[in-house]
Amino acid sequence: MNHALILPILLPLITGAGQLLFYQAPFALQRLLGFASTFWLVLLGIWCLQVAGNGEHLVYHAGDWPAPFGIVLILDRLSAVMLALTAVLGFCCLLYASNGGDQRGAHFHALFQFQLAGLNGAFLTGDLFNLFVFFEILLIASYALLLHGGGRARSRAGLHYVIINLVGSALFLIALGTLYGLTGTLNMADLAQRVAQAPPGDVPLLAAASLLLLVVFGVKAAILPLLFWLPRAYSAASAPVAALFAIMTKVGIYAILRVFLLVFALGEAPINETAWGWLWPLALFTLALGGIGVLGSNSLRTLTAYLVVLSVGTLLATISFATQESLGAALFYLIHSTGMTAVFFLLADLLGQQREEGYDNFTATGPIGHRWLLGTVFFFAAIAMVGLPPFSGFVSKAWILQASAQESQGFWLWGVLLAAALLTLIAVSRTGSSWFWRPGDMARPYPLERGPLTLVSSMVGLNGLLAVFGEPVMGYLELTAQQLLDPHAYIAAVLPEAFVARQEVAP
Amino acid sequence: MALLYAITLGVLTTCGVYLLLRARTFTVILGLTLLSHAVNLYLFASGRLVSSAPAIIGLSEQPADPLPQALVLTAIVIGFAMTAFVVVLALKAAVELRNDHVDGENPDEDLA
Amino acid sequence: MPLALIILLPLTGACLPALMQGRSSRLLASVSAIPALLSLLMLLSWLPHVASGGDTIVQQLTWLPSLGLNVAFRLDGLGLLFALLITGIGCLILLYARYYFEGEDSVARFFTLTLLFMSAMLGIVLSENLLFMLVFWELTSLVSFLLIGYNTDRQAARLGARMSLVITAGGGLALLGGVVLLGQAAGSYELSAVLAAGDRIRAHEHYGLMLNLILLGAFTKSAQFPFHLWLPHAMSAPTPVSAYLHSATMVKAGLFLVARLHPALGDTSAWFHLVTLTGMVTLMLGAFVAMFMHDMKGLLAYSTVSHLGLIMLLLGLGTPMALAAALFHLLCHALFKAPLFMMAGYVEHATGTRDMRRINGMWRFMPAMMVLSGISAAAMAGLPLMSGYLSKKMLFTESLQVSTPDWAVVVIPLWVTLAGLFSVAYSIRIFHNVFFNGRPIDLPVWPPHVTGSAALSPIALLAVATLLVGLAPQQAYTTLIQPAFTAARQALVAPYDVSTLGGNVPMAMSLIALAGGALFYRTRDPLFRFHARLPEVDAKEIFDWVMRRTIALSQRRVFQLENGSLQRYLTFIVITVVLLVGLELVAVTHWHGGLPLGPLDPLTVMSALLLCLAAIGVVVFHHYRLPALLLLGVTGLFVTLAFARFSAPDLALTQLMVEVMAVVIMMLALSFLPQTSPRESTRTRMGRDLAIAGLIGSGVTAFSFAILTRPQQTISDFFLANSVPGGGGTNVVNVILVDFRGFDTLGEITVLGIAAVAVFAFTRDLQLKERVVDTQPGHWVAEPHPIMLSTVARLVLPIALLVSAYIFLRGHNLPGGGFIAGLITAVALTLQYMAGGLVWAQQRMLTAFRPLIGAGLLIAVATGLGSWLFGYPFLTSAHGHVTLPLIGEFELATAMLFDLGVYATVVGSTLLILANLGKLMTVAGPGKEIG
Amino acid sequence: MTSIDMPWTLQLVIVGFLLFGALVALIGSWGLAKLPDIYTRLHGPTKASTLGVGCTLIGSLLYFSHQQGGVSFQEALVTIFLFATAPVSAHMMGKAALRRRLKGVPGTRNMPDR
Amino acid sequence: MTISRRSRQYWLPRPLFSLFLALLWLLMVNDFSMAHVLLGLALGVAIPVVTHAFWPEEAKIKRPLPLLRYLLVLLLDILRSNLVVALRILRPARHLRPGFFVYPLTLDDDFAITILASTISLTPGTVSLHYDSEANTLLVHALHLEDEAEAIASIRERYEIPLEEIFR
Amino acid sequence: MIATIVPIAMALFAVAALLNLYRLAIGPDIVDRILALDTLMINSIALIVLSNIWMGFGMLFELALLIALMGFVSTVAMSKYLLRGDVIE
Ligand code: NA
Ligand code: NA
Repeated sequence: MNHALILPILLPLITGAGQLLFYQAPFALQRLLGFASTFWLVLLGIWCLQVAGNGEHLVYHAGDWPAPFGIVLILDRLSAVMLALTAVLGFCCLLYASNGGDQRGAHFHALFQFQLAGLNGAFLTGDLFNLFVFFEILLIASYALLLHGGGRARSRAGLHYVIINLVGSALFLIALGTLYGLTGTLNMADLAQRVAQAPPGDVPLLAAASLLLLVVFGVKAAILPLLFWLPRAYSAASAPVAALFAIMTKVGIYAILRVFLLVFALGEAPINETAWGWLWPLALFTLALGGIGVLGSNSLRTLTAYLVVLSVGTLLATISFATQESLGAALFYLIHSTGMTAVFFLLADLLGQQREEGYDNFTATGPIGHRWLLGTVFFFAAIAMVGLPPFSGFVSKAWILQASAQESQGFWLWGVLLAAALLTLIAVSRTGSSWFWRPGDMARPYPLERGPLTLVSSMVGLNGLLAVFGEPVMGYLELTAQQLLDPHAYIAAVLPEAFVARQEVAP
Repeated sequence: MALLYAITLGVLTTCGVYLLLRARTFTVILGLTLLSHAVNLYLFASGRLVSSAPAIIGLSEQPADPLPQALVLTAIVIGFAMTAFVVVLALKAAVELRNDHVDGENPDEDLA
Repeated sequence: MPLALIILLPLTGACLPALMQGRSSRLLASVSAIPALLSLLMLLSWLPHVASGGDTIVQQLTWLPSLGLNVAFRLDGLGLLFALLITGIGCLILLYARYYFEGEDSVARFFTLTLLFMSAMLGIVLSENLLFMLVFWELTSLVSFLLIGYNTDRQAARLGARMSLVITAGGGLALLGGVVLLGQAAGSYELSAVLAAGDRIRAHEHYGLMLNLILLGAFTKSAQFPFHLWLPHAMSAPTPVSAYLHSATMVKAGLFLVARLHPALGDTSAWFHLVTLTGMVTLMLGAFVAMFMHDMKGLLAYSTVSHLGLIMLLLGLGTPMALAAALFHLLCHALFKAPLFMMAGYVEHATGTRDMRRINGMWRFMPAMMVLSGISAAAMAGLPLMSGYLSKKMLFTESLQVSTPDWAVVVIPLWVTLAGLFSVAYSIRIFHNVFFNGRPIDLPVWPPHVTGSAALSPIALLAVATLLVGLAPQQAYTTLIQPAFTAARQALVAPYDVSTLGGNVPMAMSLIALAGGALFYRTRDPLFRFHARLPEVDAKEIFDWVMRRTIALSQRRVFQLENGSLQRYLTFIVITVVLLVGLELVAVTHWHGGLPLGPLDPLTVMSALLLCLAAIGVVVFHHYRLPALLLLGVTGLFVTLAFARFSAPDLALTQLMVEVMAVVIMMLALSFLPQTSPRESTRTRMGRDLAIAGLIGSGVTAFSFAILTRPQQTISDFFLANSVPGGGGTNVVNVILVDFRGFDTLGEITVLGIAAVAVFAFTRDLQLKERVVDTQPGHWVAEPHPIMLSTVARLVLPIALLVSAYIFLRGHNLPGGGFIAGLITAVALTLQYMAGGLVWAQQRMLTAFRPLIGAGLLIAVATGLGSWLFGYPFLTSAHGHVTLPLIGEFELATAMLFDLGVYATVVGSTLLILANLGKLMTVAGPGKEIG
Repeated sequence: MTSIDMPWTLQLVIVGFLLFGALVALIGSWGLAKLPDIYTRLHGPTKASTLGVGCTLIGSLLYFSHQQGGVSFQEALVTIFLFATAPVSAHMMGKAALRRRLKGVPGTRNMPDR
Repeated sequence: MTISRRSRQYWLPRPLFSLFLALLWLLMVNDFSMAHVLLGLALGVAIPVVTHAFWPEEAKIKRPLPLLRYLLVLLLDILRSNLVVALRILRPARHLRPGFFVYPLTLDDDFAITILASTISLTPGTVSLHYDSEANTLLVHALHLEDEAEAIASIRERYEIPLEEIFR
Repeated sequence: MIATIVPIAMALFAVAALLNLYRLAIGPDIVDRILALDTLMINSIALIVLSNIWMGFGMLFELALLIALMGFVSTVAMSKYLLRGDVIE
């Protein structure tokens, strides 16, 4: 058992706890600790990618208890991808925050580390209740981070965000209670087997529980009609926090993938069919609403928040086909959209600081500092966001179209996806032309923060690189999709004996 | 017993959800608390109802299922943390926004 | 020689002007011309190979093979024809721009973008891979956007730019869809494969959709009706841009695509109808509107629209030589339209206006220009001996070749003749109105500022080219058109003699067009007056209006859903749950799972009744906060009793302590909130909510009933069996918490710690300007610290600590544990706050709550990490029996150390929350951090 | 309830204590429900907290002492804690009532009006 | 007030209370083995050290024996007055003659006053509502107040005088 | 005998609790309600002790102990709030 497997959770946890213990230490030290931890997380993420790349499931038995009794952590390709993505995103956000944003409230760094610990835990755990616990960790940390910096808009949006997620947690527990009550286990692999063998009388109840989970994850992932907390919450958060939140909706999507492709995927008539059936229209409407919201936004942060909605719709619609190709495409899009929405949140801050009035509001028009430089950055970021070539959005869109063309309903997705892209294009071209073309330069522009600018530019560049060197990534993701669609391998890794027993029974 | 327990949970849930849908933060928090009571009891019930048999080795022949109890304990603690947090947040929001409405835009508040 | 170099040269060359900000246009043009000329030369070097019917050259690099997207280039006749136009006219445009921008500073942007555009355009025509081509396709839209908006301070430019981007890039999105379908139908995105798979593609089930999407891309780019609207407004761009992008090259990309994909998609009825009809409408509309334009560039733009329609029409016809005619006319159009635009640019420079009603009689001032423009205009009108004459005759010839469907046989020849008539009219108009037609009227620049003759060189060169093609059509045809035609047909085409084409009928049609056009121009004045009475429609305004309306509508729609109402969001969630779960539950046949219901006893019935009553009471009293809170306390108490009743003492203890703490925290918060809340909901609203809540409630009832009556198989037997031997404790619940599932507990205390730190963080700077309730502190009983309370509180503290220790130590074997012990300690300390005040208590206790939380977490983690030293996974527990003199044997477990971490975190977190909440009440207000 | 092999006299004593305690507590709560003003109602719970719970605890003490073969003192602790804390509750509630200027029932002597 | 860490005051601030805690411990664990005696004593010593700052005044109880007698009297009184009050409650409310009276204290120690006030409250029929620290009086409410002077005298005799003895 | 009497005693306490809830509901003043809750808490101690006998393990003593020791904290908090408008100052 490789102990490094648990480090993505423990490292930030220890760092966060240490930052609390030594809170009186100089701020620079706190910051440095945060950086060190996050940097190691990036390395760990790369290690995970490499190790999981072999196609094996790495299992870690916390407390040395065998599954399904103890809690196990499982690293597979999907987890590795999510871990690495989180680490890189976290590192970027931390870099941006260290420009002074981290000092606008208390304990940013500790909370940030806890947030990472929660995210990583959610991606690694193989136990449904443990998933709930890590959800709570990442949620409470996100509540705190959302409020970082203070202000009325944050209080209000934060309150709504918190309450809705509390309702979500209650539903999660109800689903857990139902699943445990009917199957008597919590380990996801074990659950998968028991759900598949459930007596017919229990199946509707299990299906109902699975739909409850869908609602819970749907709230986190922000799918229609559960998403309305998102725009205000995301647009109220401070830039690095909002950027980090780009991964938060993806946690919901991760959970949907994990649960519905493992726990409810076995048996003669897998229960997940119902979920896909619901997910498909809802995701399409989400996508459409995202497009409309992007067009109707009145500030860049709101626009970006709706871009998050749009990306969630796209992802879930693609995922609901549940084929290897569609899952691979969805994962590629997930990486792309996470990065780009993060970039846009940071960019909104970068630009807002340079605007004479209105911060990131569209209604305000006034001179902007460093017009051409920032305009160029915005231009490239916008291209990447809309999914125009040569950035990875183009690649992911093409892949999604390819994947969905093989489905009978796929053309609905085509229509909505392309229309939403057009709406996005309209919105960003309006923004860009009215911010960078209409008014002139500021007479005395505010000094330009070079660090954040470099960071944002490199993130856009990274998106380009993702397209340029996309082939290995695509290969990896295709294998990830393949692995996801084969729950038996997962179960065999977690429950070796049970798997052997089952194999023997089956001819 | 099962029916009584189930009906009680139903009443708790109904009251909780109804309060959740009211227009003030305080009421919503009341609703959340009731709902979390109901949820904890529900989760607890997933181990079935057992009288006079705590999950302590040596006390009874067939002890109660300890796992749901452990889960509910965790849920109670998390619920407590969340309640404390949301109460203080509601307070902060009410003070900053000068009211504790949660129903839509309020003309009185300015989100500066 | 790698074909990529042809594209890469201008692409990398684009950096040169960018690095030379602020230099003169002369220098910039020279520098920019180098890569363009090099590309042109490279292309020319391929010309013999291609003209002699050599093989198609394909060069390939893998990029994203999984996606079918490869870096693949292709050079054949069709590509070469376009590439030569792009580079050749591009060079002349650079030359033209040298003069056009003379004396202006900061024009580096233009040259960079132009080179970028050139490379993108070359990419389109030289791509072998269709997805790869799309990359360049979108790039041209983007560069075009930037160039149209070149004069950023003009609103018309910004609007025009946005409009063109939305239409062309939107079309690009459709094209992406079409190409993906095409690729899937053909099994590859490589053109060689796609073009060879025509039969399979046309038989594909999605052929119609594919065709529509691809044509949508092509039509938007090539300004076909109704997407032509962007092109006239693109005229806000500097004239070199209009000449290059919006007449000679970019707008031809759509035509190129249609020609290119003709073997794969063409020659079906759908193709014929879509392409031909669109071409017809565009042709006529453009020609008609062009006649009435008073703006020089506007006229040229609409005439471009018309010509694009004409070529599109030819591409759709499907007669053997129509494709050749289309390509020929495409070449001619590029050659005569670009100089006309250049002319318009010079004249605008010279006169300060583009209005032909004011610009008259320019022959006096610029005779050389008059001659050169005359050649181009004559070509446009299709006068004999000019290039346009031949191409138009080919058009008329082909229009007569159409044999199906019936309507087309008659309509198309008439239609093209009429359009030819209009084109003659506007050709005459732009020439006559600018250079003759009396004297100039009220020009902004007077006398006209005349450009030097060197500036005319690009126009002259193009005029010469026009003449050459017109005079030696067969040479032009065999070197350029024939290979392109062959490539586009994907079939060997017999050599063809241009001079022998047609017969009397096409000739007659030409003559009718010429004569009719001249006549039309003669009678223009009444026609103009008539036209002026027509309502004026500005597409740009409409576009902007539509956009603004759409945005406003989007805002309203979104706001209808996302209006900031938490109630509404929660209602959505709850209804979703009801729907999703409810529909699933319809299938449940046996709610009762078979187990007996279990006997009822009076106490349980009464307690359940009390619990329900209290919960209902909370609802009834929710407008009165304190009573509601009290009733909530009752529910908490009875939940505690329920846990006690059903064999869960640990839970009962925890619930009780949590309840006490929660009440204190809520009381603290309540003093800032109003005591009562007004009744706001309507009766219907309340009824609706009650119905929803009732549905959820009955769902929970049904679920729990179903579960409670079903037999269970659970993993818990393992815990019961291993608790003592493996975990070293008899309280299985506690052993699960600190050992079997210690990871959950670690997470749970992390949540608590974060919550506390968060409360600290966001109350730190909270300024309470006023308290909501007024306190009236003067009353005689209202002393802050009643002696009785403070004395008992002091007494309770040590006792509570003793109880804490008791509960802590027994936890592993009997109900209790670190969490409950921590809460007991915290409540006892809370009592000190209440009895003695915050300041008083803070002075007497350890107040480093945050470090305490950190330390607690670290203790728990360190306990878990300890097992690494022995080679076991995280949180592996160890326990053993220790014998000490006097005391005897007792048990030690690492789990206890873990529980100590839990204890510390709980105490630290709870008190941190409480102290900071209490701090809000202190008169001193914010300032010193607490905890 | 596990073993009932207990001498009937002891059983009788235990039953007596339990019933008496319950009756006293019931009367206390009856008083709380019935008495006319807050000040008189304050006396109700004193009954429950003293004799009511006290007798129940003694019954329990006897029962468990017999069950576990030794004296079970934990009940005594409960009583001690209750006796220490219950008067404080009453004191604070009484103060709150005075602070809110609640009226006593007509005929209350020396109603404080400061 | 700072106490040196070396002093007995620091390490054993209130020995009687430490014993009391040790006793409580034994009652609580219900196990009188040597191990628990030692553990109880250890806790009995440690907890007052930890909480000393909250309760810095010196211990006032000098004689524990009269305290035991006092508690016995209290128990009997509780029993007696419970019965009396029960009858009052069961009769119609119009028979009640509730009233307040002010009890002038002679005790001056906070702890002693608290015990007295608690005693008054614990015996059914009377509740102590307010302590006036300036006048050193307790405001008491009686469920049935016939003679104010008699009520005061009874409290003085049965409780306050014994308490003075204990806390002298 | 005990087996029959304990449920009866429990029922009596439950009736007492019902009476407490009645007072809690009708008030009239908030202090009455607090008083009702306080009494309810004390009655529940007896209920727990009786359940303890009824179940026969003595597992619920700690619960009774904690209500006795800590239950008054919430009563104090509410009373202090009414008294002063704050709980901790
Ligand atoms: Na525990
Ligand atoms: Na009394």
